[in-house]
Amino acid sequence: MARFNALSLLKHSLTGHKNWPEQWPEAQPRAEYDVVIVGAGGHGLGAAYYLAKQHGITNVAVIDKGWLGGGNTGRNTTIIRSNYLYDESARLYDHSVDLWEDLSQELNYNVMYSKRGVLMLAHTVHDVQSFKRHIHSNRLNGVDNRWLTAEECKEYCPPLNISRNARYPVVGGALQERAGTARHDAVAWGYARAAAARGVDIIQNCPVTAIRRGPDGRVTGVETAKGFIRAKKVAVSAAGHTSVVMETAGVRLPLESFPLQALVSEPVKPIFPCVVMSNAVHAYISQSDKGELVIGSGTDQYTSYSQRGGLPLIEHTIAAITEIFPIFSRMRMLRKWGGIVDVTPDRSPIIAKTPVPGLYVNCGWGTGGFKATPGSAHVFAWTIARDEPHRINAPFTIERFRTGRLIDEAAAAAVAH
Amino acid sequence: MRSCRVPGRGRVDASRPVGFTFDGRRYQGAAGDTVASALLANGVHLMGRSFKYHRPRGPVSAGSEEPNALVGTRRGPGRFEPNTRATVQEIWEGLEVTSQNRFPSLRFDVSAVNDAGYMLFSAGFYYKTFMWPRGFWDKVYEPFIRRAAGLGVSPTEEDPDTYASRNLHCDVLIVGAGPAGLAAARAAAVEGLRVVLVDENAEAGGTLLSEPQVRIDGRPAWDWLADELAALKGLGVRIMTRTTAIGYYHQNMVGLCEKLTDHLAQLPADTPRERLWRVRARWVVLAQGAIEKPLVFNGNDRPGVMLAGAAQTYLNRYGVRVGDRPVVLTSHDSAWYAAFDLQGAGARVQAIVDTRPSVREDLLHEARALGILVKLGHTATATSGRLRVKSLRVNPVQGGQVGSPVTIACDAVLMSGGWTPSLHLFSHTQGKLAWDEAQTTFLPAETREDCVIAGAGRGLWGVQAALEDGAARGREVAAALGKDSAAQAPRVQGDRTGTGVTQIELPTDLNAGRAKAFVDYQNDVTAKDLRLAVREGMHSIEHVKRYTTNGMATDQGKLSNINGLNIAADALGRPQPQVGLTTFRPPYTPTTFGALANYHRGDHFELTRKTPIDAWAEAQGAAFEPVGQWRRAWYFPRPGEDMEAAVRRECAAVRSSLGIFDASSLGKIEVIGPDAVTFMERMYTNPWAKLGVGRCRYGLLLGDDGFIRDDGVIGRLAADRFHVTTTTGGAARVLNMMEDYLQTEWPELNVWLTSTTEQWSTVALNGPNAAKLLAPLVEGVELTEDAFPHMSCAECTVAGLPARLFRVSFTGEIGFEVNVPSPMAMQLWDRLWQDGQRYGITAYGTETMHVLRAEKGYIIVGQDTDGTVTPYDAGMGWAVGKSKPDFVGKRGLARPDLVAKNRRHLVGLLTEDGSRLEEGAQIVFDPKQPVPMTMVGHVTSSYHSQAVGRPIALALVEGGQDRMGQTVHIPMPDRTIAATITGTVFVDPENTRLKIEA
Amino acid sequence: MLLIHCPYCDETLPEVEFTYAGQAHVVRAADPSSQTDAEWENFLFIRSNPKGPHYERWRHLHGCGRFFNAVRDTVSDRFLTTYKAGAPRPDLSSLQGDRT
Amino acid sequence: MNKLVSSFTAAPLARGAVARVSLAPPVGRLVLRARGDLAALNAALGLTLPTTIGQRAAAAGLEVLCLGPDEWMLHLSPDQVGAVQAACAALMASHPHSLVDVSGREVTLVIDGPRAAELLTIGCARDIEAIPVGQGRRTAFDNVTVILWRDGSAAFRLDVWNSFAPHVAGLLETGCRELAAETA
Repeated sequence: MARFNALSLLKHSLTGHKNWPEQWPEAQPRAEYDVVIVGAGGHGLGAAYYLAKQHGITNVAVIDKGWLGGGNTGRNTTIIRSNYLYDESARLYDHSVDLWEDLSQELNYNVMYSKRGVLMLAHTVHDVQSFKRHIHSNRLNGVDNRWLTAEECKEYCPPLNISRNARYPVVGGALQERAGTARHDAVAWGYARAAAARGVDIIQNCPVTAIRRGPDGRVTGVETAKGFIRAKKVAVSAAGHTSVVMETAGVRLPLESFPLQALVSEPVKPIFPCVVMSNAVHAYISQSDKGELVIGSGTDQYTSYSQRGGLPLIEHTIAAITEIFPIFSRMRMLRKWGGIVDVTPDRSPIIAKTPVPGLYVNCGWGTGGFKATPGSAHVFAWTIARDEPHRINAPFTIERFRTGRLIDEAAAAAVAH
Repeated sequence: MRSCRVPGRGRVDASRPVGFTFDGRRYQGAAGDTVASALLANGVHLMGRSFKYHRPRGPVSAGSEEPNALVGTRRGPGRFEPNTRATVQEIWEGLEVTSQNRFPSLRFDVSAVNDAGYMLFSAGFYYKTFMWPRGFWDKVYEPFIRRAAGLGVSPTEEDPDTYASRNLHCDVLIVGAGPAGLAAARAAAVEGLRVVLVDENAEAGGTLLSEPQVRIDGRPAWDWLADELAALKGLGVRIMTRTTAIGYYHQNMVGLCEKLTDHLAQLPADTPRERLWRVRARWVVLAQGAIEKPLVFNGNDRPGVMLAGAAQTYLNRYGVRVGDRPVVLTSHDSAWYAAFDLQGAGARVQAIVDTRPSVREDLLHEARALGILVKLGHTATATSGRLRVKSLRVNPVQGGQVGSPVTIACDAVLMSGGWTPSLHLFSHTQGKLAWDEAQTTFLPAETREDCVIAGAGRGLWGVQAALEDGAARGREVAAALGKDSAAQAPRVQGDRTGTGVTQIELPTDLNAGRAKAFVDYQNDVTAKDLRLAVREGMHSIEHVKRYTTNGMATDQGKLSNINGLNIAADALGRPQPQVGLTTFRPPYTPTTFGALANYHRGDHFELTRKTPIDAWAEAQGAAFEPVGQWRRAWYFPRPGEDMEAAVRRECAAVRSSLGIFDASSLGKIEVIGPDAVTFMERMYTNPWAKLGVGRCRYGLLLGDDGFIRDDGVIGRLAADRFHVTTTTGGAARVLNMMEDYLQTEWPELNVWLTSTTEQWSTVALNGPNAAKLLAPLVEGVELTEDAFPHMSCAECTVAGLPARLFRVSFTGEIGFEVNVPSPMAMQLWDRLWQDGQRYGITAYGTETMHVLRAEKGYIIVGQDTDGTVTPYDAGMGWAVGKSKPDFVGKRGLARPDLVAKNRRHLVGLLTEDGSRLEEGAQIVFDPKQPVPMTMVGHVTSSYHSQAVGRPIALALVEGGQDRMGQTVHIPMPDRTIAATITGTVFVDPENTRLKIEA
Repeated sequence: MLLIHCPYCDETLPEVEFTYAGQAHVVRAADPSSQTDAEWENFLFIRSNPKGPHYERWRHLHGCGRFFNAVRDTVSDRFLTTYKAGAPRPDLSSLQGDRT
Repeated sequence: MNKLVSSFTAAPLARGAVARVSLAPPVGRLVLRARGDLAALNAALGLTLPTTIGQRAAAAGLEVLCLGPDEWMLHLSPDQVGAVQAACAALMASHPHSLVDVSGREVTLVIDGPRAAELLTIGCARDIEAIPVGQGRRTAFDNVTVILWRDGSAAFRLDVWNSFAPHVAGLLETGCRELAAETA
């Protein structure tokens, strides 16, 4: 792998950049692999990378129906944080943040992990109770997350409106300073380049039509647009499309796929220093290194694979943003797009073995998958390689939905009175 | 200042001068000018700087596709917006315009040094560096990159303008009021069809505004246009200008953004700045025309280099000559007419340089007649001029060989690489595109929506063709809507159709690797960058786009996508259809947040529900808290009191005498029917069959997963009638859940549900004197322990008002809830308030209510439970009708993990040092363990208890119910607090205080 | 924003009047207590989540208030049909995408 | 804005040249739910309950709108409420149904003027023009459930729950000013 650094950049600039090698070759499928990973997003490519690097398994193919990184990896709002309530979640996401810290060096690819801090706004007494619960839990788990008063919030994020007579006045916030953002495409490209350098085949534009099983029930390989590919193990990491792929192996999952929308504004000079999230008004926002305000919207109410959301949802999101940040009213939305997110009943992912020998699944990330990319990929690779879960993903089983041992981050934020 | 205005040309009103400023300097334009046309009329081409290299730029277009001429516009305080297209913004007296992305000035910008580092800042360079030393990224590199980011500056003040929205239903929506759109409107405007015609420009007419030479039905184009617009209005067609179709959504919903005031010198009262329209059309006609393609050659971005069609528009529509000595550089016939028009307007066209070896004879003939030098089979290889183009370097091309150059001095280069249909809205429908090899462009094919494309939008060139196709499409949709239309297109003379060839980068004799041949002007993406991306393995057009940012600028790729595709396809050695276009994303042009939020700002942002008592509480100086959509009185501070003092006083008053509380926001559901009992039995955990009429009971509602969803007191008013109450935040959810089970699972049940949440307002009286106050006011019930014991309910009158009276207590004191029709609530409240004075009646809010109920160990769903708590966890196994065959949640409760040992139970906590715990604080058994600690629960409620004389807390603790008296630890940042596990009832466990003394 | 035909009102109306209510024909057993944990998990959580025609429930919340069933293509979001609660599950092969 | 709830007299809320919004005087309101044979209820009410959603019927002082397959909204003079309740109560055993007094639950806004229908489009997504005169619909106005009665081509009534009324009225008021400015 040709190293990336300032010197090589300079050298190549002298030769008109004519001699840069391909970052990953356009691979054609071989007849058989030790592991076939379905889905070339950050999670799938990352799993391939860690299989090769940490488990010595290099006879690996990552297969995608489209172009690599074209799913939620390339469509999310790039928020990275780990201040989750339950121990299981906090460990998983914090493991991820640990890996984010050195990912650029690890991959020799600048993924621009930006520790600009994530501020979650509290608007009600109930928010305060819930956020304090998070903060105390995080502290005892060694996860940084601290309480800010409304004034401190304003200081940390000057565009914020903390007027007391707002519909949802800001009464405080929970700040994780180690949290932030990263350059989403670079994550997929960096993992792809590093995995390919270790012998992994990345096969794009090759839909997987079915997972095949032998008479003993064990997986034997995958049917694809480019023919049958034998595989000792198959790992599915296909986000919104997971249900469809797993169904072909006879595995039905507690998943529903919803359209999620996000948008960016026209680029402006730096005005927004951090990431702000508000659950009460359903909005989250940051500013990209290019200068665009990156804004996450919600999911439409119905399941869909259309990647096409409705206008009312965008109206609601923008109304929420201008309510909290009135100065942005005259900014303009430049581009809006949709993704497909797979959601579990407890809003926590599944990273596990399946009832089918040799078949593994990593899904159910809902709107939160990007932040977990390195950590999830790392423990998923472990699970595939050793046919047993890493202690960090051990709780994220499929069985929990039968026993009732949910990791219910959503319910933990339940409201009533 | 020299004027480039051409007398007698254009549609601007030279007799009405308009003054505005650009970077502080005053300029004069004419009514009807855009910022760009007015500045060009003043000889100013330099209007902006590019994103990455800060190269000087002038307008390359005359419309909304403009990537270069982006400016800041201001109208006094609060009314500033960045990145406004100078080519679209109309001028008005006093408009302040500023240039962007430069320091210290537009003419001299220090960041232009980036341009020198051009070879270094290749596509994706930042992915390859800024990684060492490790620590530098956060401290040095990223701050540097971020500072360089952005174009204009963000607004920093609140926006004083208002925005609006409307829904509009029509039979036919036509997007684009050029010849095709006008003809489609005329054909569709038959009796009974609602037709809407929208155009983003200030006036309808489209290309006709730039082609006055055309004659339609024997009349000058502009005369015909005026009459046609009048005729369409006469036919009831709704014509909306300054209105952009921003997005095409499901089932023919099209979003429009109408600009109402940005072009006005004076802002009219009560008029929103912009209005968002949600249009639902039965059929949509897209007549958006085509966009001219720039030519990609070294130095194609200098101020003065612009599209030939734009130059024509500036001349014919705005009466502006963009250059005195222009050169035309083209691969398409259409640019020749630009040369002819400018020559006719007093310019001396230096040459027409065409990449094609031969062109139509009539063009050559006219060029000769006008004395214009023609160079066929030539390429352009460079330009000169820092702030304005000074010369164009051209070379002959023969058999692929680039010959020796000649340099042509000029003050403008008018280029044309041909035309490409505007496919954006069609793409929003997820419609399929078809590659047209002959025109080397994508054309719209099928779409699922009820949508047709007319005119240049599907590759038909010329006014005649547009009118004919428009008429045909109009007839087509009319027929689809069951109407006959006989409309025929008018005849056109002086039409200027033409053909051309598509070029990738123009061939050059210079080092192509160093060429600054721009494809995406704003983002400074060059052909070289695109080829580098492909070379590095970016083989999907989406990868190329993301790696180079081609097409991601504020023009949404209108000028760059098709050129980018052609170059990427060439680099990949694949035909374009195999490479494919990147997806066009809404909106068509950038749309203000204000318009998208429209009414939902300030007071209209989100409604706040208030009870009939709210105004009284406000007058009393109450503090409020939002609960769901409601706002509730939180506490009633007296002068000098903080929250804690007020709550202590309120608590004491209730326990010692009498408190009054507004419980109106509690959800209420009337359950009526012969099967009412059966329904209640199935819905709630509790048994209901034996509940007598006139009695009430605490009800617990689970989900089918076995976890607590809601609770409330339920009264039986008759054998077949229940008065159900829910939590404030849960009311709508619970009614929906009940309807769901009733309609879907138990349709056979003869029972109906009606929300009475707002029919009844609820006033709660609590305290030793509650009965004393109420008794004299009640008719129909005797408020004695025997006649109306705790947990009784009755319909009666209170203070002469029809009422439903409940004897319930959420405080542990004698308690009543009086429900009266909402309009009478204030009347009741006033009466109780007056009569209560003798008992020192005290109004209390939700905080005091929370304290008093915590002292009795009553839970608040959502605070002491969180969606993972079962009735047994909450210590309310007594509320579960175990003998019932089924109820919602019964099976869920039996799942392995819900019956497991050591679940977290709700218990009481008393701190050993008497300090008050923080709600949300985490609990451990072993305080000495290292982080990460094993947490065994958390504090759900914690208050100072006046009655107990010390702080009390409720908490969920692992196996808590089996650990009574044991000590747990609450590690806080500064210290660890020890607490003893107790029962949840802190006050009057025997409930003696509930009794009314005879 | 979708257009939805309410089989009770017999009108085709904007989505804002409706709320989505999940997969249709997920039957709650007459006697839940007889269900295994796996069966109950299936009822509570397991969903078909198909790419293509989807049997689903909607409620005309801001209208007649009725829950009803629909078949919608989750790729195009276009409704193939809607039908009253309790009506039999329509046969896919018989469905044409309606243009409303 | 409690006056909306507790005020017992009609009051103008917003007046524009082309559209007006005012508060209607209080009225008796009953929600009737019933299935099957409606003959007995028809007799008790003195009218025939329309069975098509959106259809209305009226008889002496009584006005009814069909909201759902088994649901009707009755408007009547407040002093009639008791009598109607009594008449129906007598049928409960033989013809099970549900009759609930919601007179105090909501208020009615009257919207009229030449551009009344257009005013409603600021909050109603459905096609107002498609509602025939003399009919009614339950629908949403800016996500608030409302009952819309169309009494004339340019005359409407809007029933709104008390606590939502200020929001709806506030928006309509803004809309009135907008339309006035447009027409001026």
